Amino acid sequence: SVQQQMAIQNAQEILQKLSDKCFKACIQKPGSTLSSSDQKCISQCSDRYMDAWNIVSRAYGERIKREQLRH
Amino acid sequence: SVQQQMAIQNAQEILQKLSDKCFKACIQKPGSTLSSSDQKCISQCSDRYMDAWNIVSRAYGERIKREQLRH
Amino acid sequence: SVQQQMAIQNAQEILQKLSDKCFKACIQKPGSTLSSSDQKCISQCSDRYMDAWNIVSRAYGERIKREQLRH
Amino acid sequence: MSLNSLANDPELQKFVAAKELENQLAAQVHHLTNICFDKCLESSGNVSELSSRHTTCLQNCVDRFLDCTMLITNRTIQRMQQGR
Amino acid sequence: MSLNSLANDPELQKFVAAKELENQLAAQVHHLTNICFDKCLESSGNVSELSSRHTTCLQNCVDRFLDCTMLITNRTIQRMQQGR
Amino acid sequence: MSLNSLANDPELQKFVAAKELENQLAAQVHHLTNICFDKCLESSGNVSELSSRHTTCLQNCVDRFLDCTMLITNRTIQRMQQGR
Repeated sequence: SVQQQMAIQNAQEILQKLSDKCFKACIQKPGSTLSSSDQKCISQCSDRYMDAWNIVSRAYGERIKREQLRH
Repeated sequence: SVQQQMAIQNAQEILQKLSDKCFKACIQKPGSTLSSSDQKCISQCSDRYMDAWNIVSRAYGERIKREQLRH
Repeated sequence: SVQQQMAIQNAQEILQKLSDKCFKACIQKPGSTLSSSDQKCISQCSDRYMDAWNIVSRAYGERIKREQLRH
Repeated sequence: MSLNSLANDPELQKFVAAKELENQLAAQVHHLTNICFDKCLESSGNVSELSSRHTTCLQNCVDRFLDCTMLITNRTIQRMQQGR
Repeated sequence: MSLNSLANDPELQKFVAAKELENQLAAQVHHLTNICFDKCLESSGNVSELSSRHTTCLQNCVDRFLDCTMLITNRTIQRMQQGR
Repeated sequence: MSLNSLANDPELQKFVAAKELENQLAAQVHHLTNICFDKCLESSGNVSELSSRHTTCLQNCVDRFLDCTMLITNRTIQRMQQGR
Protein backbone atom coordinates (compact mmCIF):
# COMPACT_ATOMS: atom_id res chain seq x y z
CA SER A 1 0.00 0.00 0.00
CA VAL A 2 0.98 3.66 -0.35
CA GLN A 3 0.92 3.96 3.47
CA GLN A 4 3.37 1.08 3.88
CA GLN A 5 5.63 2.38 1.12
CA MET A 6 5.79 5.75 2.87
CA ALA A 7 6.57 4.15 6.23
CA ILE A 8 9.38 2.19 4.56
CA GLN A 9 10.73 5.29 2.82
CA ASN A 10 10.53 7.17 6.10
CA ALA A 11 12.44 4.42 7.93
CA GLN A 12 15.06 4.27 5.15
CA GLU A 13 15.65 7.99 5.44
CA ILE A 14 16.16 7.79 9.22
CA LEU A 15 18.52 4.82 8.78
CA GLN A 16 20.55 6.71 6.17
CA LYS A 17 20.90 9.79 8.41
CA LEU A 18 21.71 7.59 11.40
CA SER A 19 24.45 5.72 9.54
CA ASP A 20 26.03 8.96 8.37
CA LYS A 21 25.91 10.61 11.76
CA CYS A 22 27.00 7.66 13.88
CA PHE A 23 29.72 6.53 11.45
CA LYS A 24 31.18 10.03 11.45
CA ALA A 25 30.93 10.29 15.24
CA CYS A 26 32.22 6.82 16.15
CA ILE A 27 34.74 5.70 13.49
CA GLN A 28 37.85 7.87 13.42
CA LYS A 29 40.11 5.60 11.31
CA PRO A 30 38.25 2.72 9.65
CA GLY A 31 40.07 -0.55 10.49
CA SER A 32 39.65 -4.12 9.29
CA THR A 33 36.69 -4.83 11.61
CA LEU A 34 34.26 -2.92 13.84
CA SER A 35 35.79 -3.23 17.30
CA SER A 36 33.46 -3.87 20.23
CA SER A 37 33.93 -0.27 21.39
CA ASP A 38 33.02 0.94 17.86
CA GLN A 39 29.88 -1.19 18.05
CA LYS A 40 28.99 0.15 21.48
CA CYS A 41 29.45 3.73 20.31
CA ILE A 42 27.30 3.14 17.20
CA SER A 43 24.56 1.44 19.21
CA GLN A 44 24.45 4.26 21.76
CA CYS A 45 24.53 6.90 19.07
CA SER A 46 21.66 5.34 17.17
CA ASP A 47 19.57 4.76 20.31
CA ARG A 48 19.99 8.40 21.32
CA TYR A 49 19.12 9.56 17.81
CA MET A 50 15.89 7.56 17.89
CA ASP A 51 15.11 8.99 21.34
CA ALA A 52 15.72 12.47 19.96
CA TRP A 53 13.52 11.72 16.94
CA ASN A 54 10.64 10.76 19.22
CA ILE A 55 11.01 13.87 21.40
CA VAL A 56 11.31 16.18 18.39
CA SER A 57 8.34 14.56 16.69
CA ARG A 58 6.17 15.09 19.78
CA ALA A 59 7.38 18.68 20.36
CA TYR A 60 6.73 19.53 16.72
CA GLY A 61 3.22 18.06 16.88
CA GLU A 62 2.46 20.10 20.00
CA ARG A 63 3.75 23.30 18.42
CA ILE A 64 1.56 22.80 15.35
CA LYS A 65 -1.48 22.30 17.62
CA ARG A 66 -0.65 25.50 19.57
CA GLU A 67 -0.26 27.48 16.34
CA GLN A 68 -3.62 26.18 15.04
CA LEU A 69 -5.37 27.27 18.24
CA ARG A 70 -3.88 30.76 17.97
CA HIS A 71 -5.34 31.36 14.47
CA SER B 1 0.40 29.72 -12.53
CA VAL B 2 3.58 27.71 -13.06
CA GLN B 3 5.58 30.97 -12.80
CA GLN B 4 4.08 31.81 -9.41
CA GLN B 5 4.54 28.28 -8.14
CA MET B 6 8.20 28.44 -9.06
CA ALA B 7 8.66 31.81 -7.36
CA ILE B 8 7.06 30.37 -4.22
CA GLN B 9 9.21 27.24 -4.34
CA ASN B 10 12.25 29.43 -4.87
CA ALA B 11 11.36 31.62 -1.87
CA GLN B 12 10.70 28.54 0.28
CA GLU B 13 14.11 27.15 -0.55
CA ILE B 14 15.84 30.40 0.42
CA LEU B 15 13.85 30.57 3.65
CA GLN B 16 14.78 26.99 4.51
CA LYS B 17 18.50 27.62 3.90
CA LEU B 18 18.31 30.89 5.82
CA SER B 19 16.67 29.29 8.85
CA ASP B 20 19.28 26.53 8.93
CA LYS B 21 22.21 28.89 8.57
CA CYS B 22 21.06 31.61 10.92
CA PHE B 23 19.77 29.23 13.58
CA LYS B 24 23.12 27.42 13.60
CA ALA B 25 25.03 30.71 13.69
CA CYS B 26 22.93 32.55 16.29
CA ILE B 27 21.50 29.99 18.73
CA GLN B 28 24.18 28.20 20.74
CA LYS B 29 21.97 26.67 23.47
CA PRO B 30 18.24 26.86 22.67
CA GLY B 31 16.44 28.41 25.66
CA SER B 32 12.78 28.91 26.53
CA THR B 33 12.43 32.03 24.33
CA LEU B 34 14.32 33.86 21.62
CA SER B 35 16.14 36.62 23.51
CA SER B 36 16.31 40.06 21.92
CA SER B 37 20.00 39.50 21.10
CA ASP B 38 19.08 36.18 19.43
CA GLN B 39 16.48 38.05 17.39
CA LYS B 40 18.94 40.76 16.42
CA CYS B 41 21.51 38.19 15.35
CA ILE B 42 18.93 36.26 13.28
CA SER B 43 17.65 39.44 11.63
CA GLN B 44 21.18 40.59 10.72
CA CYS B 45 22.16 37.14 9.50
CA SER B 46 19.12 36.87 7.25
CA ASP B 47 19.52 40.42 5.91
CA ARG B 48 23.15 39.73 5.01
CA TYR B 49 22.20 36.43 3.39
CA MET B 50 19.64 38.17 1.20
CA ASP B 51 22.24 40.84 0.32
CA ALA B 52 24.65 38.07 -0.60
CA TRP B 53 21.97 36.32 -2.67
CA ASN B 54 21.42 39.47 -4.69
CA ILE B 55 25.13 40.05 -5.30
CA VAL B 56 25.73 36.40 -6.22
CA SER B 57 22.73 36.37 -8.52
CA ARG B 58 24.00 39.45 -10.38
CA ALA B 59 27.61 38.21 -10.58
CA TYR B 60 26.42 34.84 -11.89
CA GLY B 61 24.26 36.50 -14.55
CA GLU B 62 27.20 38.64 -15.68
CA ARG B 63 29.50 35.65 -15.87
CA ILE B 64 27.02 33.75 -18.04
CA LYS B 65 26.78 36.74 -20.39
CA ARG B 66 30.60 36.97 -20.62
CA GLU B 67 30.87 33.26 -21.39
CA GLN B 68 28.24 33.54 -24.11
CA LEU B 69 30.12 36.41 -25.78
CA ARG B 70 33.34 34.39 -25.76
CA HIS B 71 31.80 31.47 -27.72
CA SER C 1 19.45 6.81 -24.85
CA VAL C 2 18.44 6.32 -21.22
CA GLN C 3 21.84 4.71 -20.58
CA GLN C 4 23.69 7.76 -21.91
CA GLN C 5 21.45 10.16 -20.01
CA MET C 6 22.23 8.31 -16.81
CA ALA C 7 25.96 8.34 -17.48
CA ILE C 8 25.76 12.10 -18.06
CA GLN C 9 23.71 12.65 -14.91
CA ASN C 10 26.16 10.49 -13.00
CA ALA C 11 29.13 12.51 -14.31
CA GLN C 12 27.38 15.80 -13.51
CA GLU C 13 26.80 14.68 -9.95
CA ILE C 14 30.47 13.77 -9.49
CA LEU C 15 31.56 17.09 -11.01
CA GLN C 16 29.23 19.00 -8.69
CA LYS C 17 30.55 17.21 -5.59
CA LEU C 18 34.13 17.65 -6.80
CA SER C 19 33.74 21.38 -7.34
CA ASP C 20 32.24 21.85 -3.89
CA LYS C 21 34.86 19.79 -2.13
CA CYS C 22 37.93 21.08 -3.98
CA PHE C 23 36.80 24.72 -3.95
CA LYS C 24 36.27 24.54 -0.19
CA ALA C 25 39.61 22.79 0.33
CA CYS C 26 41.75 24.90 -2.01
CA ILE C 27 40.35 28.45 -2.08
CA GLN C 28 40.59 30.21 1.27
CA LYS C 29 39.96 33.80 0.13
CA PRO C 30 38.67 34.04 -3.46
CA GLY C 31 40.84 36.54 -5.37
CA SER C 32 40.60 38.09 -8.83
CA THR C 33 42.06 35.01 -10.57
CA LEU C 34 42.88 31.37 -9.83
CA SER C 35 46.59 31.46 -9.01
CA SER C 36 48.77 28.65 -10.34
CA SER C 37 48.99 27.16 -6.84
CA ASP C 38 45.16 27.25 -6.60
CA GLN C 39 45.00 25.43 -9.92
CA LYS C 40 47.53 22.83 -8.80
CA CYS C 41 45.62 22.23 -5.57
CA ILE C 42 42.30 21.88 -7.43
CA SER C 43 43.79 19.50 -9.99
CA GLN C 44 45.34 17.30 -7.31
CA CYS C 45 42.17 17.35 -5.23
CA SER C 46 40.02 16.30 -8.17
CA ASP C 47 42.45 13.58 -9.31
CA ARG C 48 42.50 12.10 -5.82
CA TYR C 49 38.72 12.24 -5.60
CA MET C 50 38.40 10.32 -8.87
CA ASP C 51 40.95 7.77 -7.60
CA ALA C 52 38.92 7.44 -4.42
CA TRP C 53 35.69 7.06 -6.43
CA ASN C 54 37.22 4.16 -8.38
CA ILE C 55 38.47 2.40 -5.25
CA VAL C 56 35.18 2.88 -3.41
CA SER C 57 33.21 1.70 -6.42
CA ARG C 58 35.26 -1.52 -6.64
CA ALA C 59 35.18 -2.17 -2.87
CA TYR C 60 31.41 -1.66 -2.83
CA GLY C 61 30.93 -4.08 -5.74
CA GLU C 62 33.02 -6.71 -3.96
CA ARG C 63 31.09 -6.30 -0.74
CA ILE C 64 27.77 -6.77 -2.54
CA LYS C 65 29.11 -9.97 -4.15
CA ARG C 66 30.27 -11.30 -0.75
CA GLU C 67 26.89 -10.55 0.81
CA GLN C 68 25.08 -12.31 -2.02
CA LEU C 69 27.22 -15.45 -1.56
CA ARG C 70 26.46 -15.48 2.17
CA HIS C 71 22.68 -15.61 1.63
CA MET D 1 -12.28 5.90 -15.58
CA SER D 2 -10.06 7.99 -17.84
CA LEU D 3 -6.77 9.53 -16.65
CA ASN D 4 -8.30 12.96 -16.93
CA SER D 5 -11.39 12.31 -14.87
CA LEU D 6 -9.23 10.44 -12.35
CA ALA D 7 -6.98 13.49 -11.94
CA ASN D 8 -10.01 15.65 -11.27
CA ASP D 9 -11.59 13.29 -8.78
CA PRO D 10 -12.02 15.32 -5.55
CA GLU D 11 -11.58 12.27 -3.28
CA LEU D 12 -8.28 11.42 -4.95
CA GLN D 13 -7.13 15.03 -4.77
CA LYS D 14 -7.89 15.13 -1.05
CA PHE D 15 -6.04 11.85 -0.54
CA VAL D 16 -2.99 13.10 -2.47
CA ALA D 17 -2.96 16.42 -0.59
CA ALA D 18 -3.13 14.61 2.76
CA LYS D 19 -0.27 12.30 1.74
CA GLU D 20 1.82 15.25 0.62
CA LEU D 21 1.22 17.05 3.90
CA GLU D 22 2.23 13.88 5.79
CA ASN D 23 5.40 13.68 3.70
CA GLN D 24 6.23 17.31 4.43
CA LEU D 25 5.69 16.88 8.15
CA ALA D 26 7.86 13.74 8.20
CA ALA D 27 10.58 15.57 6.24
CA GLN D 28 10.43 18.45 8.72
CA VAL D 29 10.77 16.06 11.69
CA HIS D 30 13.86 14.51 10.04
CA HIS D 31 15.29 17.95 9.46
CA LEU D 32 14.62 19.17 13.01
CA THR D 33 16.00 15.99 14.58
CA ASN D 34 19.15 16.36 12.53
CA ILE D 35 19.70 19.97 13.62
CA CYS D 36 18.64 19.57 17.25
CA PHE D 37 20.61 16.34 17.79
CA ASP D 38 23.75 18.28 16.84
CA LYS D 39 22.81 21.28 19.01
CA CYS D 40 21.85 19.29 22.10
CA LEU D 41 23.77 16.01 22.09
CA GLU D 42 26.84 16.17 19.86
CA SER D 43 29.08 18.00 22.31
CA SER D 44 28.29 15.61 25.13
CA GLY D 45 29.99 12.64 23.39
CA ASN D 46 28.77 9.14 24.17
CA VAL D 47 25.50 9.47 26.02
CA SER D 48 24.15 6.29 27.60
CA GLU D 49 20.75 7.80 28.35
CA LEU D 50 19.00 11.11 27.63
CA SER D 51 18.96 13.34 30.71
CA SER D 52 16.11 15.76 31.40
CA ARG D 53 18.49 18.51 30.31
CA HIS D 54 18.87 16.89 26.88
CA THR D 55 15.12 16.49 26.60
CA THR D 56 14.45 20.13 27.50
CA CYS D 57 17.13 21.24 25.07
CA LEU D 58 15.56 19.20 22.24
CA GLN D 59 12.08 20.58 22.98
CA ASN D 60 13.37 24.16 23.16
CA CYS D 61 15.37 23.58 19.99
CA VAL D 62 12.24 22.65 18.02
CA ASP D 63 10.35 25.71 19.28
CA ARG D 64 13.23 28.15 18.81
CA PHE D 65 13.96 26.84 15.31
CA LEU D 66 10.33 27.39 14.33
CA ASP D 67 10.42 30.88 15.94
CA CYS D 68 13.54 31.57 13.91
CA THR D 69 11.84 30.44 10.68
CA MET D 70 8.80 32.64 11.43
CA LEU D 71 10.99 35.65 12.23
CA ILE D 72 12.93 35.26 8.99
CA THR D 73 9.80 34.63 6.92
CA ASN D 74 8.11 37.78 8.23
CA ARG D 75 11.26 39.81 7.73
CA THR D 76 11.71 38.55 4.18
CA ILE D 77 8.11 39.33 3.28
CA GLN D 78 8.61 42.87 4.65
CA ARG D 79 11.81 43.32 2.64
CA MET D 80 10.08 42.10 -0.52
CA GLN D 81 7.16 44.48 0.01
CA GLN D 82 9.61 47.35 0.44
CA GLY D 83 11.03 46.18 -2.89
CA ARG D 84 14.59 46.05 -1.61
CA MET E 1 -5.36 16.79 -28.04
CA SER E 2 -4.02 13.40 -26.98
CA LEU E 3 -1.28 13.01 -24.35
CA ASN E 4 1.09 11.81 -27.04
CA SER E 5 0.63 14.72 -29.43
CA LEU E 6 0.81 17.08 -26.44
CA ALA E 7 4.19 15.63 -25.44
CA ASN E 8 5.48 16.18 -28.97
CA ASP E 9 4.20 19.74 -29.27
CA PRO E 10 7.27 21.90 -30.06
CA GLU E 11 5.87 24.97 -28.27
CA LEU E 12 5.30 22.98 -25.09
CA GLN E 13 8.75 21.41 -25.34
CA LYS E 14 10.34 24.86 -25.66
CA PHE E 15 8.33 26.11 -22.68
CA VAL E 16 9.34 23.11 -20.54
CA ALA E 17 13.01 23.44 -21.56
CA ALA E 18 12.99 27.17 -20.66
CA LYS E 19 11.40 26.41 -17.27
CA GLU E 20 13.95 23.70 -16.59
CA LEU E 21 16.81 26.05 -17.43
CA GLU E 22 15.31 28.69 -15.11
CA ASN E 23 15.08 26.08 -12.35
CA GLN E 24 18.70 25.07 -12.87
CA LEU E 25 19.91 28.68 -12.78
CA ALA E 26 17.94 29.36 -9.60
CA ALA E 27 19.33 26.18 -8.01
CA GLN E 28 22.85 27.27 -8.97
CA VAL E 29 22.34 30.72 -7.40
CA HIS E 30 21.18 29.07 -4.17
CA HIS E 31 24.19 26.81 -4.22
CA LEU E 32 26.67 29.62 -4.91
CA THR E 33 25.14 31.88 -2.26
CA ASN E 34 25.41 29.08 0.26
CA ILE E 35 29.09 28.46 -0.49
CA CYS E 36 30.14 32.09 -0.91
CA PHE E 37 28.28 33.32 2.18
CA ASP E 38 30.37 30.87 4.23
CA LYS E 39 33.61 31.82 2.46
CA CYS E 40 33.12 35.59 2.66
CA LEU E 41 30.95 36.36 5.68
CA GLU E 42 30.94 33.53 8.20
CA SER E 43 34.27 34.35 9.80
CA SER E 44 33.35 38.00 10.28
CA GLY E 45 30.57 37.18 12.79
CA ASN E 46 27.66 39.59 13.10
CA VAL E 47 27.84 41.95 10.18
CA SER E 48 25.53 44.96 10.32
CA GLU E 49 26.16 45.94 6.71
CA LEU E 50 28.07 44.46 3.76
CA SER E 51 31.35 46.30 3.22
CA SER E 52 32.87 46.69 -0.24
CA ARG E 53 35.35 44.00 0.78
CA HIS E 54 32.51 41.56 1.37
CA THR E 55 30.95 42.48 -1.96
CA THR E 56 34.20 41.99 -3.86
CA CYS E 57 34.78 38.69 -2.08
CA LEU E 58 31.29 37.46 -3.05
CA GLN E 59 31.77 38.49 -6.69
CA ASN E 60 35.21 36.85 -6.85
CA CYS E 61 33.84 33.77 -5.13
CA VAL E 62 31.23 33.27 -7.88
CA ASP E 63 33.83 33.65 -10.63
CA ARG E 64 36.47 31.49 -8.97
CA PHE E 65 33.94 28.76 -8.18
CA LEU E 66 32.91 28.66 -11.83
CA ASP E 67 36.59 28.66 -12.89
CA CYS E 68 37.12 25.76 -10.51
CA THR E 69 34.18 23.84 -12.02
CA MET E 70 35.48 24.44 -15.55
CA LEU E 71 39.00 23.35 -14.61
CA ILE E 72 37.72 20.15 -13.03
CA THR E 73 35.33 19.43 -15.89
CA ASN E 74 38.07 19.78 -18.51
CA ARG E 75 40.45 17.67 -16.44
CA THR E 76 37.86 14.93 -15.94
CA ILE E 77 37.06 14.82 -19.66
CA GLN E 78 40.81 14.48 -20.37
CA ARG E 79 41.16 11.67 -17.84
CA MET E 80 38.17 9.85 -19.33
CA GLN E 81 39.58 10.18 -22.86
CA GLN E 82 42.90 8.77 -21.65
CA GLY E 83 40.78 5.91 -20.26
CA ARG E 84 42.29 6.13 -16.83
CA MET F 1 -0.30 -0.19 -26.89
CA SER F 2 -2.28 1.71 -24.26
CA LEU F 3 -0.62 3.45 -21.29
CA ASN F 4 -2.19 0.90 -18.98
CA SER F 5 -0.98 -2.19 -20.77
CA LEU F 6 2.43 -0.54 -21.15
CA ALA F 7 2.65 0.02 -17.40
CA ASN F 8 1.88 -3.66 -16.84
CA ASP F 9 4.35 -4.96 -19.42
CA PRO F 10 6.68 -7.33 -17.53
CA GLU F 11 9.68 -6.58 -19.77
CA LEU F 12 9.31 -2.85 -19.17
CA GLN F 13 8.87 -3.38 -15.44
CA LYS F 14 12.08 -5.44 -15.32
CA PHE F 15 13.92 -2.76 -17.30
CA VAL F 16 12.67 0.01 -15.00
CA ALA F 17 13.55 -1.99 -11.87
CA ALA F 18 17.07 -2.66 -13.19
CA LYS F 19 17.55 1.04 -13.98
CA GLU F 20 16.33 2.04 -10.54
CA LEU F 21 18.73 -0.41 -8.91
CA GLU F 22 21.57 0.98 -11.03
CA ASN F 23 20.63 4.51 -9.94
CA GLN F 24 20.57 3.49 -6.29
CA LEU F 25 23.96 1.78 -6.54
CA ALA F 26 25.47 4.84 -8.26
CA ALA F 27 23.97 7.13 -5.59
CA GLN F 28 25.42 4.90 -2.88
CA VAL F 29 28.90 5.02 -4.50
CA HIS F 30 28.71 8.85 -4.57
CA HIS F 31 27.67 8.89 -0.96
CA LEU F 32 30.40 6.48 0.18
CA THR F 33 33.09 8.32 -1.79
CA ASN F 34 32.03 11.56 -0.20
CA ILE F 35 32.23 10.16 3.34
CA CYS F 36 35.35 8.05 2.86
CA PHE F 37 37.29 10.77 1.04
CA ASP F 38 36.82 12.97 4.11
CA LYS F 39 37.72 10.16 6.53
CA CYS F 40 40.81 8.97 4.66
CA LEU F 41 42.27 11.89 2.69
CA GLU F 42 41.05 15.21 4.05
CA SER F 43 43.44 15.39 6.98
CA SER F 44 46.47 14.60 4.82
CA GLY F 45 46.17 17.89 2.87
CA ASN F 46 47.48 18.00 -0.69
CA VAL F 47 48.14 14.44 -1.77
CA SER F 48 50.06 14.01 -5.02
CA GLU F 49 49.34 10.28 -5.23
CA LEU F 50 47.29 7.77 -3.24
CA SER F 51 49.50 5.66 -0.97
CA SER F 52 48.63 2.06 -0.14
CA ARG F 53 47.60 3.36 3.29
CA HIS F 54 45.01 5.63 1.67
CA THR F 55 43.76 2.76 -0.48
CA THR F 56 43.40 0.40 2.50
CA CYS F 57 41.65 3.14 4.47
CA LEU F 58 39.15 3.71 1.63
CA GLN F 59 38.43 -0.01 1.29
CA ASN F 60 37.99 -0.43 5.04
CA CYS F 61 35.85 2.69 5.14
CA VAL F 62 33.37 1.19 2.65
CA ASP F 63 33.15 -2.08 4.57
CA ARG F 64 32.89 -0.49 8.01
CA PHE F 65 30.25 1.99 6.82
CA LEU F 66 28.15 -0.90 5.51
CA ASP F 67 28.72 -2.82 8.77
CA CYS F 68 27.59 0.27 10.62
CA THR F 69 24.43 0.52 8.49
CA MET F 70 23.63 -3.16 9.07
CA LEU F 71 24.21 -2.85 12.82
CA ILE F 72 21.90 0.16 13.04
CA THR F 73 19.26 -1.42 10.81
CA ASN F 74 19.11 -4.60 12.91
CA ARG F 75 19.04 -2.59 16.12
CA THR F 76 16.24 -0.36 14.85
CA ILE F 77 14.16 -3.36 13.74
CA GLN F 78 14.63 -4.87 17.24
CA ARG F 79 13.60 -1.60 18.90
CA MET F 80 10.51 -1.39 16.70
CA GLN F 81 9.53 -5.00 17.48
CA GLN F 82 9.87 -4.26 21.20
CA GLY F 83 7.52 -1.36 20.48
CA ARG F 84 9.76 1.19 22.12
